[in-house]
Amino acid sequence: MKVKEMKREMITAKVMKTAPESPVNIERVSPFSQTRDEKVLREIAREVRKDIIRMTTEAGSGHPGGSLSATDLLVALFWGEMRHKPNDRYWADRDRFILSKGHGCPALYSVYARTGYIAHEILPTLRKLGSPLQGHPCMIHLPTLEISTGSLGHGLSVGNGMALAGRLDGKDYRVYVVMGDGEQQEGSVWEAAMSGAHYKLDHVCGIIDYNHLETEGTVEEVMDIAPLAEKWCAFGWHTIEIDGHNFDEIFAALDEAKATKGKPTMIVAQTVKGKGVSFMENNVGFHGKSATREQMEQAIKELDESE
Amino acid sequence: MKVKEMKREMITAKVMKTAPESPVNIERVSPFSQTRDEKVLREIAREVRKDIIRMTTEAGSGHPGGSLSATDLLVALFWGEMRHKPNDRYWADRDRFILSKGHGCPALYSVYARTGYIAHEILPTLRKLGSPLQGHPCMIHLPTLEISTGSLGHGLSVGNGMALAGRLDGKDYRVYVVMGDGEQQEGSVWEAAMSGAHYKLDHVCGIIDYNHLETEGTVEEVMDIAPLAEKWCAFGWHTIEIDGHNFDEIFAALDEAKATKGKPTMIVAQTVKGKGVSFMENNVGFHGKSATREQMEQAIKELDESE
Amino acid sequence: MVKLGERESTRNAYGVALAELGEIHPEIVALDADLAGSTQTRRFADKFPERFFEMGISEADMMCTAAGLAVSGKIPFVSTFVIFGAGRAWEQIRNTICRPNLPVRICLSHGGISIGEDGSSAQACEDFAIMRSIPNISVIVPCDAAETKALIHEIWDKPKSPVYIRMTRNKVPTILDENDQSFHQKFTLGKAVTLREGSQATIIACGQMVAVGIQAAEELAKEGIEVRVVNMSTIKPIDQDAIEKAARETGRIVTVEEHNIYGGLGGAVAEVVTERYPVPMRRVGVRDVFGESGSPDALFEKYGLTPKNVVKAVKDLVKS
Amino acid sequence: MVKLGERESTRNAYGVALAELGEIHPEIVALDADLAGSTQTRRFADKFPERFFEMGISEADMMCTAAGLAVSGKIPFVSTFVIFGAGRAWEQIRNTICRPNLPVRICLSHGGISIGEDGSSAQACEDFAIMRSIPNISVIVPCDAAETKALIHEIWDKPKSPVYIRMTRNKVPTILDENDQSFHQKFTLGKAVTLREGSQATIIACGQMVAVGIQAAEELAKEGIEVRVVNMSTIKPIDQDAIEKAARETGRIVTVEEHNIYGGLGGAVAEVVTERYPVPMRRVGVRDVFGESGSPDALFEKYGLTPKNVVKAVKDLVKS
Ligand SMILES: Cc1ncc(C[n+]2csc(CCOP(=O)(O)OP(=O)(O)O)c2C)c(N)n1
Ligand SMILES: Cc1ncc(C[n+]2csc(CCOP(=O)(O)OP(=O)(O)O)c2C)c(N)n1
Ligand SMILES: [Mg+2]
Ligand SMILES: [Mg+2]
Repeated sequence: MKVKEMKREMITAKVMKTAPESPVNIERVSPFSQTRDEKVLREIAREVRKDIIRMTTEAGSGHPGGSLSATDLLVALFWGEMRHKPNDRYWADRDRFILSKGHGCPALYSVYARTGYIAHEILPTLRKLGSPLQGHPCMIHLPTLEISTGSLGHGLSVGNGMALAGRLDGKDYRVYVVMGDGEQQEGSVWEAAMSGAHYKLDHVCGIIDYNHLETEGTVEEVMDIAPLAEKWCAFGWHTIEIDGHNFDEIFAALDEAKATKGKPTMIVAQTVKGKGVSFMENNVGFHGKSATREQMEQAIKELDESE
Repeated sequence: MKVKEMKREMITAKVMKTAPESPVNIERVSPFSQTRDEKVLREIAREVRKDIIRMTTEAGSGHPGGSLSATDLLVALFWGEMRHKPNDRYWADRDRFILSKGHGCPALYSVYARTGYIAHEILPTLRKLGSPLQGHPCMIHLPTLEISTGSLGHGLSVGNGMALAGRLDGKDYRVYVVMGDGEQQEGSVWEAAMSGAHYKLDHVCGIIDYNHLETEGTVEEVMDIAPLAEKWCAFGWHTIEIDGHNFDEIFAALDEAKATKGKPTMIVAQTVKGKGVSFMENNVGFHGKSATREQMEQAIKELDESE
Repeated sequence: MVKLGERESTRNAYGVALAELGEIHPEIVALDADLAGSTQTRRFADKFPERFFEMGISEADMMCTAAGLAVSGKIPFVSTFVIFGAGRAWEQIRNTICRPNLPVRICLSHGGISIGEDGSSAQACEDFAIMRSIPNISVIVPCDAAETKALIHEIWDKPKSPVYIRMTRNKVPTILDENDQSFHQKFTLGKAVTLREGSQATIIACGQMVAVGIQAAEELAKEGIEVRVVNMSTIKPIDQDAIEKAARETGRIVTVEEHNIYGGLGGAVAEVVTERYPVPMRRVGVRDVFGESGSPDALFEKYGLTPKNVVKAVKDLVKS
Repeated sequence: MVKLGERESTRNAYGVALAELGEIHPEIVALDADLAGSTQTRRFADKFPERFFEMGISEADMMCTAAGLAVSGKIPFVSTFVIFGAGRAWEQIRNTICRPNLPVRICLSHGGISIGEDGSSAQACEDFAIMRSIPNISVIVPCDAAETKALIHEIWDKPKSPVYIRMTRNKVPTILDENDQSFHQKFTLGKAVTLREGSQATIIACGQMVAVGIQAAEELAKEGIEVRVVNMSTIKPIDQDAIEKAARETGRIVTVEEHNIYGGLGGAVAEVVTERYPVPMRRVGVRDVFGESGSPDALFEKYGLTPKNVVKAVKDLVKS
């Protein structure tokens, strides 16, 4: 399958009439198909990154940096790992995905659009009044979301809850939770860490987007979380450290997580905040600020020209 | 110094007229003197344990189990470690003590009485209307307290704040915080762990009363916290594991803590809940319930007869 | 005639009802934070160990875990003490239960000063205010064990939105309506129940203060002052019509609650009264101070939550 | 005549004032939770790095650390967004700042729906209710940058008890009293300020809704309806006398707040009105729903916080 073609078909998904339970309704027939082909995934990730830049610039606000750092992780999960059906979003056996670092939602919205959950055309409505694409994920506005997030430190607990429910129901779905590195400073993350291990939730897999930046500077300066892998180990999680921009490593880790029994897995993914756009990389200035129009053009150009 | 004599003098401290800043006023002239003599300390601990039993039975409620497990730790701190003056409770250079597991306050109140901060006669007012000895430590009622506690998971953060203030003021006082093992399940403990290490608060020394029981059963069953020492290590604390009923080990750990520079120290003290009273030891039933009068007599007898 | 019957704690009735419901509805799960013996979820846990989740002393984690269970089709009943649930985990309730509007039942015990000897750190008198300020959630304060049971059976699966229930530690008298022994069985979310008629003022109470209101009304009756007594067990959505009716028909309202006089039942009633039909009010409650250790009765006396205080408030209004 | 002047955010004025005070008072320290650039404590941090404590995304720890600093003689100013401070750390504020009655200044920004595009997870409209229900704490909502500055200078060391201040993200017009350009400098805790006289109703507002109230009053004046406008920047302790006076003299009260209509300013005023001098009221505020993403102005329009809504509420009362 050629990515360019796939992309074109993707965006044919259209906003349809409103579903009873939601203000948005999206036709979810899509030509989505999964792959672990690195070349394909890199093309997809490139498009997702372009979406992120465009959406946030169009919105005039938002969090591009942490969306870009998480992009490869999300692309790997949705295209190459998770069991899900964009044309049947409530499929009971689907794997669950939670973006605990909710401010990174532009990446998720783009992924939803490009897998066919939502129409690509709605991406420019990000953060605008009435949009399903709220500044932080809100499942009331966008029922495709598994849960609303935005306040850091909640997502892993929610994931544990979904995993407990799955176990009760005899389902074998897995739960994936992406967290920020700054988010690790929230105590509730460590409560969830404790209970995930206590309940041996081996169908939970967390991923930390370790981009070494939070709002006010480096994580090391603001409130150091190192040694992070050791912390998760001590909290009883199978812990894997990887390069979060290397698809081989991501998939190897995800496979290892699936093979790990009796304890949940935490993947500590080293990433670059602002990944893919030279002037955004490792630049705390783009944590919570979008690019200007000129910067956007520059960024898109860079992304298009990158391999 | 003979302990029996000391004890007699201790209880001559009298409740006096009300101090301006407090509803209680206690004459703080006392013959208190510090020691690390194990024989002496064991005698003191025995009396403290008897106080705990009497107070809680008299109150008809309270938490004898966790008070008894923490007794040796508190006795070691107040008699053999901390720099403090019972006759000058606001001495600016005093070491600070926080009972983060506030429900263990009968032990602390007894220690306050036996070091001369408060009159021994007021111990039987525990938990009674108008008493300075509130069910959970309240500094408005008892200004001797460094902080009010009772809600688990707050104390270490407060201790960090005192330590930061001490550093700003160029003071060399140390801060001691006693926590429960069940309390380790509170996420805010791990927030405090992170910031204590981040700010290199080597004048903070935490002690965990690892008695393996909480309200509903064993800590292992309720929500396992093991491996606890590894967790504190991974959070950047110098961590020492000891027998919390062995004065030699307690003092060795406290000395090591004082000698440790650049990071705070956490002492993980293995203890026995209900320590010293056969039918209370390792008995979750006495976490939050006091002994009957008959049980009290039995307990006092046992304590008196023990070595 | 309303009579005060046998004493039972609301938390006890809750535990019994929950265990009953668990039998019928497999989607019910329960969570607790190391206080199942006190909150009485132990009764459910013993019967359905695989549907009970002991979360340890981690209230924030407990609320969000419940959200994850709810979004997966379970009906979670979440319990701990009021201060640790509504308080410690307020933001988790707000953002991850109420914002996505999930059917979590937050059933907390040991509210108010009647927790007694434990003292002020746990004597939550802020929960009505802090819970009712959150959109989507219902706030219920049952007056006795019988009402607790009836309401748990009623609300277990409806509304499909979050519900907060405040219970207390101590045993409280069951309120018996001799004309209608079973009035509790009619518990309807959002409907106030008039327990006694009267024309000179209305006492609007909730929780164990309903019994106090009834006692006050009886004392007043002896002095020839006839007051209506209303059990306002649902603080949100509040029964605006019952309040307006009381204002119109009796001209004076006294609220009675085991809660701060700011922002709770009294505040909710005052909001309706001023909008619908302004009449003079008095709010009997804890007067914006922290509690302390003592027996529930001694504390009610000291903090002004006795029939005497209600009588005084009513007389104050009647003579002014 | 009251005029609306230049726009500046209250958080900005806070940051400037805090940095000024830091120069004079070495006992002042500041704490933030990874939002110092937004809350403007960065201004203090840059000047006094050793007295600024970056706590990371750990609001609970931040509040209790502040308590430890306060009990050791410091005056801590604690900042983050309203939802993460007043919300996430509510129980820490209640039990470890208010219960021991420590002089911590909880100065939170980005309250209300005017945080805008970030959406509902951060649009705290519950803070007045949840903070004022706690004993010992004062609750202040400055109407503009000038008042913010004046109040920070006033409250930095008194009262000796906890103070909560709610600020907002967006730039708001400065309210100028042309007869008394400096009225802000007289900020007194617990004293309401009448900005405009009128006899047919009183608009009681706080925060940036004071400007909305003024605009409404001007529009009403054009139609011959003269209303008083009161800036109730202290919600607790509330100025009961000013409320009673408004009730007596104007007979109708409309409250306006960027907060849920339950439990906040409107609730506080209704409590006083029903106790002191019952008159009809309307409460303009967010009608118990979660907000959403959008510009502040678009949200004010959608959620009913415009001069038009206030005009309508006043007319509703005047004609009824
Ligand atoms: C509980 C909470 N506190 C504060 C915030 C405000 N906030 C949003 S993003 C952010 C920084 C997050 O840093 P990190 O987790 O490293 O995310 P990333 O670098 O991936 O963007 C903060 C403090 C929040 N959303 N939730
Ligand atoms: C935040 C919080 N949640 C719940 C409680 C109720 N509670 C009081 S003691 C206790 C158990 C504590 O266990 P542990 O820390 O092991 O103390 P110990 O065994 O030393 O008594 C609980 C749950 C509390 N005080 N604070
Ligand atoms: Mg980061
Ligand atoms: Mg224990």
